[in-house]
Amino acid sequence: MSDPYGDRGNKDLSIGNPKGMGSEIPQRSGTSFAAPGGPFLIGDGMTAGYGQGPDILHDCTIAVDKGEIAVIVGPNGAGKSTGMKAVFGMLDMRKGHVRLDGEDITDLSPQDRVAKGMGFVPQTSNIFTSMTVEENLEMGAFIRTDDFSDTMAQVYDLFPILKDKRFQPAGELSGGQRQQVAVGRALMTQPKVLMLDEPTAGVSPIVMDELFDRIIEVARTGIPILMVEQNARQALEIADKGYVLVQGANAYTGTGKELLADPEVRKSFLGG
Amino acid sequence: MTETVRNTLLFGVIAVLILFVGFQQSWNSALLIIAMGLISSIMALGVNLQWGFAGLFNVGIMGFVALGGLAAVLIGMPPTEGAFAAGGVGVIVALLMGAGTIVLAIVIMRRMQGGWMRNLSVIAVLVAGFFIFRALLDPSVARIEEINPAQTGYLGGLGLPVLLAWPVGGLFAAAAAWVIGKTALGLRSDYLAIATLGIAEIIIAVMKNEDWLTRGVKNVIGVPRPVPYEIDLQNNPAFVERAANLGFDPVEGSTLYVKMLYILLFAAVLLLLMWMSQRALHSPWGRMLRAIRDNEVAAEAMGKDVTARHLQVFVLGSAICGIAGAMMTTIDGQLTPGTYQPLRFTFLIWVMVIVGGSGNNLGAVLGGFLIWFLWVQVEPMGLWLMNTITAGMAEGSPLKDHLIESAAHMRLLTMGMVLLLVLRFSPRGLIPEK
Amino acid sequence: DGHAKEVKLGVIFGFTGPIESLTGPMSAGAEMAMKEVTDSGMFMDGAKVTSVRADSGCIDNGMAVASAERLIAEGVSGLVGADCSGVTGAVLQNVAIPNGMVMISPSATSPGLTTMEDNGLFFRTSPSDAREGEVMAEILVERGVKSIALTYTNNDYGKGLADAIESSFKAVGGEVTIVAAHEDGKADYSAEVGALASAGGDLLVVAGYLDQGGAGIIKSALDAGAWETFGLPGGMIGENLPKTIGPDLNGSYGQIAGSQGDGIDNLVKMVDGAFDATSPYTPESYDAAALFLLAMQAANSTDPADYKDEILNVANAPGEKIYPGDLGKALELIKAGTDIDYVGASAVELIGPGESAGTYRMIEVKDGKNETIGMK
Amino acid sequence: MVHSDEHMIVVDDLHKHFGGFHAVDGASLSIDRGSITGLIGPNGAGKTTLFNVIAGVLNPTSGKVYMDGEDISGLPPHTLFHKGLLRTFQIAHEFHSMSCRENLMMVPGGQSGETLWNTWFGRKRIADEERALKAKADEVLEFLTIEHLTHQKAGQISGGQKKLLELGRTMMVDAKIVFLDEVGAGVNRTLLNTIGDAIIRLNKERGYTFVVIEHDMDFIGRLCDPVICMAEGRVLAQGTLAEIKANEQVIEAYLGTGLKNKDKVGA
Amino acid sequence: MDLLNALIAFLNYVFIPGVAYGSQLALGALGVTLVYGILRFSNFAHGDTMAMGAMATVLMTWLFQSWGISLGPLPTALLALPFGILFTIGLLLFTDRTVYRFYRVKKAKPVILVIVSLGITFIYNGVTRFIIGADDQNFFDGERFIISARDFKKATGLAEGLSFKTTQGITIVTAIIVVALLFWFLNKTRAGKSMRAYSDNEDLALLSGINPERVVMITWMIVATLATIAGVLYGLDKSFKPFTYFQLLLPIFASAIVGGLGNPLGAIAGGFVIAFSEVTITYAWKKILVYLMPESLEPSGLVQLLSTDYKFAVSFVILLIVLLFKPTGLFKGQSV
Ligand SMILES: Nc1ncnc2c1ncn2[C@@H]1O[C@H](COP(=O)(O)OP(=O)(O)OP(=O)(O)O)[C@@H](O)[C@H]1O
Ligand SMILES: Nc1ncnc2c1ncn2[C@@H]1O[C@H](COP(=O)(O)OP(=O)(O)OP(=O)(O)O)[C@@H](O)[C@H]1O
Ligand SMILES: CC(C)C[C@H](N)C(=O)O
Ligand SMILES: [Mg+2]
Ligand SMILES: [Mg+2]
Repeated sequence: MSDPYGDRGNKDLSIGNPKGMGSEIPQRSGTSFAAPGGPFLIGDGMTAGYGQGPDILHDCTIAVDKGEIAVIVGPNGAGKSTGMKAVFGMLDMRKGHVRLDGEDITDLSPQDRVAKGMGFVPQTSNIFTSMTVEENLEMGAFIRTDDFSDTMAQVYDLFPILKDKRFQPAGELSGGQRQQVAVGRALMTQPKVLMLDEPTAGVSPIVMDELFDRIIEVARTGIPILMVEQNARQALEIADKGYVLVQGANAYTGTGKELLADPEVRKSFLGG
Repeated sequence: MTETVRNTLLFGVIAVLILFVGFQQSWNSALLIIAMGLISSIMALGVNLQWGFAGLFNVGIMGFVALGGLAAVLIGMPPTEGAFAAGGVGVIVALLMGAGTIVLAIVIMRRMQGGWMRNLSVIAVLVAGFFIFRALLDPSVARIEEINPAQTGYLGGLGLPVLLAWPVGGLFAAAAAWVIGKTALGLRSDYLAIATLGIAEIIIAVMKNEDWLTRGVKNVIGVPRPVPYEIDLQNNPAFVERAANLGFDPVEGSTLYVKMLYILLFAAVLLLLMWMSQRALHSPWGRMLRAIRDNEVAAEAMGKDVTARHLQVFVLGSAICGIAGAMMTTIDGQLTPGTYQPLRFTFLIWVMVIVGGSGNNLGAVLGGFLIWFLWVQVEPMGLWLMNTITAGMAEGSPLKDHLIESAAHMRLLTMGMVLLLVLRFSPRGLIPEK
Repeated sequence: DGHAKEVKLGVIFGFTGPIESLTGPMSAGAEMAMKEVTDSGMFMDGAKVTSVRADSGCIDNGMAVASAERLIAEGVSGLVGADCSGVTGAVLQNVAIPNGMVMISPSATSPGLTTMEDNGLFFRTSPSDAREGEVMAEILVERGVKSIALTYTNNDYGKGLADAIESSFKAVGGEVTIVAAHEDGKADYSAEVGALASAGGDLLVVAGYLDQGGAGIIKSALDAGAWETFGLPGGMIGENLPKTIGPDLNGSYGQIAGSQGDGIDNLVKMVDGAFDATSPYTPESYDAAALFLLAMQAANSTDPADYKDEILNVANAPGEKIYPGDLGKALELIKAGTDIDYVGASAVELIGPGESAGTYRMIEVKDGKNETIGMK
Repeated sequence: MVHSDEHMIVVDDLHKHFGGFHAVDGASLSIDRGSITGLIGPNGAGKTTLFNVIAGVLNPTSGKVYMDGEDISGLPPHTLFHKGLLRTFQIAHEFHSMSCRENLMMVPGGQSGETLWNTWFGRKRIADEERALKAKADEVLEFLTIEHLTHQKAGQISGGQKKLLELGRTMMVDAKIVFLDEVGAGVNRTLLNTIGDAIIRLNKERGYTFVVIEHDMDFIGRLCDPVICMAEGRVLAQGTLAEIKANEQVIEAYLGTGLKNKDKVGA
Repeated sequence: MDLLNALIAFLNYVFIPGVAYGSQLALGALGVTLVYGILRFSNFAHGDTMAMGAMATVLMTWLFQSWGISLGPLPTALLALPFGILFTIGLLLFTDRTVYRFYRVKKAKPVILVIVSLGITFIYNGVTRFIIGADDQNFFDGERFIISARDFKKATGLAEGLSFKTTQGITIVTAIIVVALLFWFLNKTRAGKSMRAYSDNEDLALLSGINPERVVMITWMIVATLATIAGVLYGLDKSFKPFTYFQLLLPIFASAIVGGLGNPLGAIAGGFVIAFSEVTITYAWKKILVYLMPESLEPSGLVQLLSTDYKFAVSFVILLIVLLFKPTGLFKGQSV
């Protein structure tokens, strides 16, 4: 890593950390119930915001089905990450539902959703900086009870640099390497559905290609993939479904190809 | 409820509490609480400057307060007859020697190439310097301490007006803070914390054991006052008459009058400091501090000299604590090094800052008053509680005796309860940072 | 109840803090005297004496002063206390003198208090440590001790006492190999014991508190096999020490302010095991409270300004000797105009500026008990 | 080579070791005055580390850095800032409890309100300065299309918005040379184009020199003339983007040959 | 012979006390460091948690003693220890549920938790004194010495004695075992790793399926165990007195920090650094030098660098020096 003090900025981790320990995650203790039909994963009509703050998402819908890759694009601050977090139950959902595989999971806590087979790579602070690369991957497989050495070998195959650095604390890696660890961690879960928030931010072209390849492979095994991307053109090229979010609402929806072909979308969101 | 209304209300509650003490117990108690509340608020202000605005975790408040106390003695007390002649010069030479040794060691450290040669030279200088220092110091000290040890046995002070000790106390604390800051400010906060804690202990150790300077644990009593003595007032017919006109007997009148004077002095200091820090904080200087607190690395990259700024704030905040320390020794009328305990002089101040709301000067002041009030009033509250609980029990039953007996321990317990309750219902302090 | 009037005495001791375990018996002692007086029905036409306790924290000036103010506010007629010399000075200066309130401390023994300006308001039933130093030196010489190592609790009491012992012992030709402070309530005393043992000496004199660092030092020294006998000044004399240390302490000796015989025995009998009447400064506390009440009776007033001058009169000869348990009788005598000489539990004899002259009991630990083997 | 008018920055055989690991391992390069130099290379090549050494966040293990012919190795970042060397962070370093506007306003050095004395006795001057700063900050916010976040705490804005703020800070003062560490990562491509335009404008109109780390080849191609490719702590190749793109080593280590599975997906 | 005497004097007055005291500090520091490392705050209540645990054990010991149960040469308290641990676990879990959890959920700043723990300190402190009183309590029984100074002198005929107490022995052995166990647990087991993950990045731990409440619970359980063991061993060696446990806090924190906060190995190292610096710097080396030096060179003074008044100050100076050269402690601290 580039910053000698850890990415929290201020030089310390405890008493001096004025941010607190993180952001508050609302307490949920509900249960899931059957809600058959519909796509494999859907955040339906979500209206949500942070804490007591204003609504960030406005009746926003995101869905992905088995074997599909769905890509969310949009300007900075549109609410893409917020949408992902809402699907994962990490913020205050004011309206709408989240359904997974025929079950309504709106009231489940995030760790219950993990148990239901959802995997998520957040946009920021997405690795355990003080743990070694290998331990990071092990943590990815935390809920697995089977032998995961195969999966680990696959991850190392995919990101060879990580194999060299496996015993190094992940906090000492470069930006792109960290990103690889984060994605590797999520792959270790062998989730039923995989959610990635800008997985390719800061990775080199060659690794990005590898990564997209791998994502495609994973999707082909039937695992739905929901992904936010700013490398939108590459991402939409491999996407089955694309969402353009603007100010917390769905602005355009279509297949990847359709969106790529839409001149308005290209101009306003994909950089021409 | 707007913020102003809420804050006014909070201060109103304090006022009511104090009035209650005034009516229920005595006005002397009430005024004393105000006076000590003012001093506590000043300390809290200093800590808030360091922590709330700059994110410096100082747990050495006790040391700075004690240095302020030292100033009160060195400025206010009369010089000891013959002590300076006996060993004053020797002590000063020895101290200069000591300082010189350290400077020399630092110079060598800086100038020489790293390696065992350098380390060896530094150690040699330090060891040699230490022994010379001791050789120079010890005899002079012995001579000073020989002078009437039961009453003096120390150098004494300058015999100047004790009010002068307040700024000087600030200077003492500032000087110590500068040295500490120069060495320890680079540390991460938890480590800085223990470093300051340790240095405070060292300061207290010196004050307890260097009898030539402070009489050590034998205490200096009778530090002169900036205000008249009650006895003199009581013997002053004019005052007695004025008091009588107001409906006070001489004793009550004089004690209240003296406390009022102290309160006016303290309040003036608090207001001045409050004005200065509010101004500073709501200016680019304050903004820079907050930036540094949020993210040192980025602030550094944006051209802010983080180390220098930290040092500045650390020195300022500590100086404020030093001033408060001098004020406190002044109102106590004596310096008792043994009373400096981290619980009372460091952690209690921290509680004030946090309960009041760190990052907010008004909060610090509120916390200062509230916590001080509780510190001195929870004991009667605890006793009252125990009496109520045991009211129904048979006279002389062992349980009743045990409970009443334990009432004094209730102070800590009640204090803890109140602390938890306040933080429960306003976890960011009573007047949180905006 | 049938009492015509209520007289309040403030008891300001460190109920929390470093001597908290001493203050239980001390305050019980003081209250014992109050109860005795109340029960006698002889005091001020059957007035009832009640005690109002307040915490001095022993070492917290701010708290002590606030507590004392509160006691004044509650309308006490006198202050029994404070306990530790430091806070005693603070309370005296900031509360007692301005309010014209009388203080009788049972335990503040610092020599510095002897000369402190007090407007005739401060008394103590314990002697100044300066005296104890002389006594101890004599005892040491009598026992043929040539050299001692000396450790003291690092406060005005310990330091003052250590100074006194050191200078007195040197004056009679003894050698003091080392004088080292120890802090109370610390976790470990190996460093102190190491240094003391290294300096050596026939005897280790521990000028500390028996259930504080003092006990810790002795335990550590015994464990390391550095000394087998110890010199025990007043702060170290108490039931608890032989109890905690065990048989190893047998043979150690020292002295404590107090009187032999009737005074203390009476008190022990009266207390009847309700608390430890021989605990340090407990007899003195009883005496402090008793002195207040007797002086008030003598002045026939509870106003400090009136009775403060009677304290020396009732405390000192001439007159009929008064022991614990005799307070009722004493009140009667005073009313009858007979002079009394209060002896009390600690052989009260106030000298000069109103402090105890100091007779000392010589103590030796035998079979796990403190035994009085003579007087000084 | 050390003193030359055309080189703004000269890096001479620079090493930075972390324990036994050589993150920068003998890098030598120079940045031309007035250029927009691209710095590319595989993840972990040492680009950020190189930046950090130049900008004074890390001390070099050995080697020298010169700016305008002056040896600046080991100088602390705040000194370098005042010499006109600015940088952004790859992982956004916002001042999270301050509003976005304040994040910008704090940047300019030498504000008279940063001296304690003035805060008490120089209110007038401060007020004037503040007004100017505020206007400037608002202008930058508007340029970055985040004017609606003026009063929002910087800790509560989106990842990309933080990157914009990062960039915005460099626009608050007149810099000589600006080091941009992946400003583009996480920034919307349309907006990135605008940012690219701004960089070009600052370069042309104000004569800023830029060093840009980026993994987006389009962006590099649009902006940068000399492009330097690092690998394993050393300079692998240097030249125009076209030259670099054609370089076999660069392709193998960095660029790759594109998606293999691309055709196998989609409807 | 003289050489041997010097060695024995050194062992008896410097080495053994240092090791024993160091182990005591280390055991306390382990608890502090664990809370810091995983729950992310400096727990001021640790000293009083030790007091509470020790109190429970003392009461239990008395009960056993009154039943006539004993462990022979070993102190009966060891038998009561498990009950004390159970009590402390219950206590800490209760405290967490009623107090800490609220702030954890609110994601309060760590400093708030520090102050909250100060509040807990007050409460524990009051409760302890309320239940068992402020006095010294002796609950040691069994064999006092493994080797006593007197026996040693008799057996060897040396001028210097060597004493080694049962409690010192137990403390040292326990410290070694506990550290090894803890180290293994944190670095090798799944639960341990999940604790480290939680301490590193709570939100991400959540996303990995780690149950934060479980992590917190395990942490408190370990801390309770450590605190009780430390408190009881300390009480056995010295004596049980509520007030000293609060005083222990300072050297304990110093140990944890000098070793590197959050690092269990560091806690051990730190404990020894603090203990030995207290003992050695203020030691009067005369005794040892007298044996080693020829008669003519024998030191006249005590050869004491500083008087014992400064022993605490000295350990802090050492701490400062360590920190100046190793700013995160001897073993890189900050997380487990
Ligand atoms: N503090 C550190 N300790 C150990 N190794 C480190 C440290 N910081 C960086 N490294 C290593 O140095 C190498 C270079 O890192 P650097 O951040 O400079 O790469 P980069 O070129 O910026 O990569 P990216 O494109 O991914 O941002 C990496 O392999 C990283 O693991
Ligand atoms: N923790 C937070 N508290 C309050 N508001 C927030 C928080 N995080 C983000 N926001 C606000 O929510 C809006 C949407 O943010 P979000 O992170 O979802 O954007 P995004 O689409 O992911 O953008 P980017 O592409 O830049 O990552 C932003 O306007 C931002 O200001
Ligand atoms: C209570 C006592 C042991 C106090 C001691 N004599 C002192 O003067 O401080
Ligand atoms: Mg985002
Ligand atoms: Mg990088």
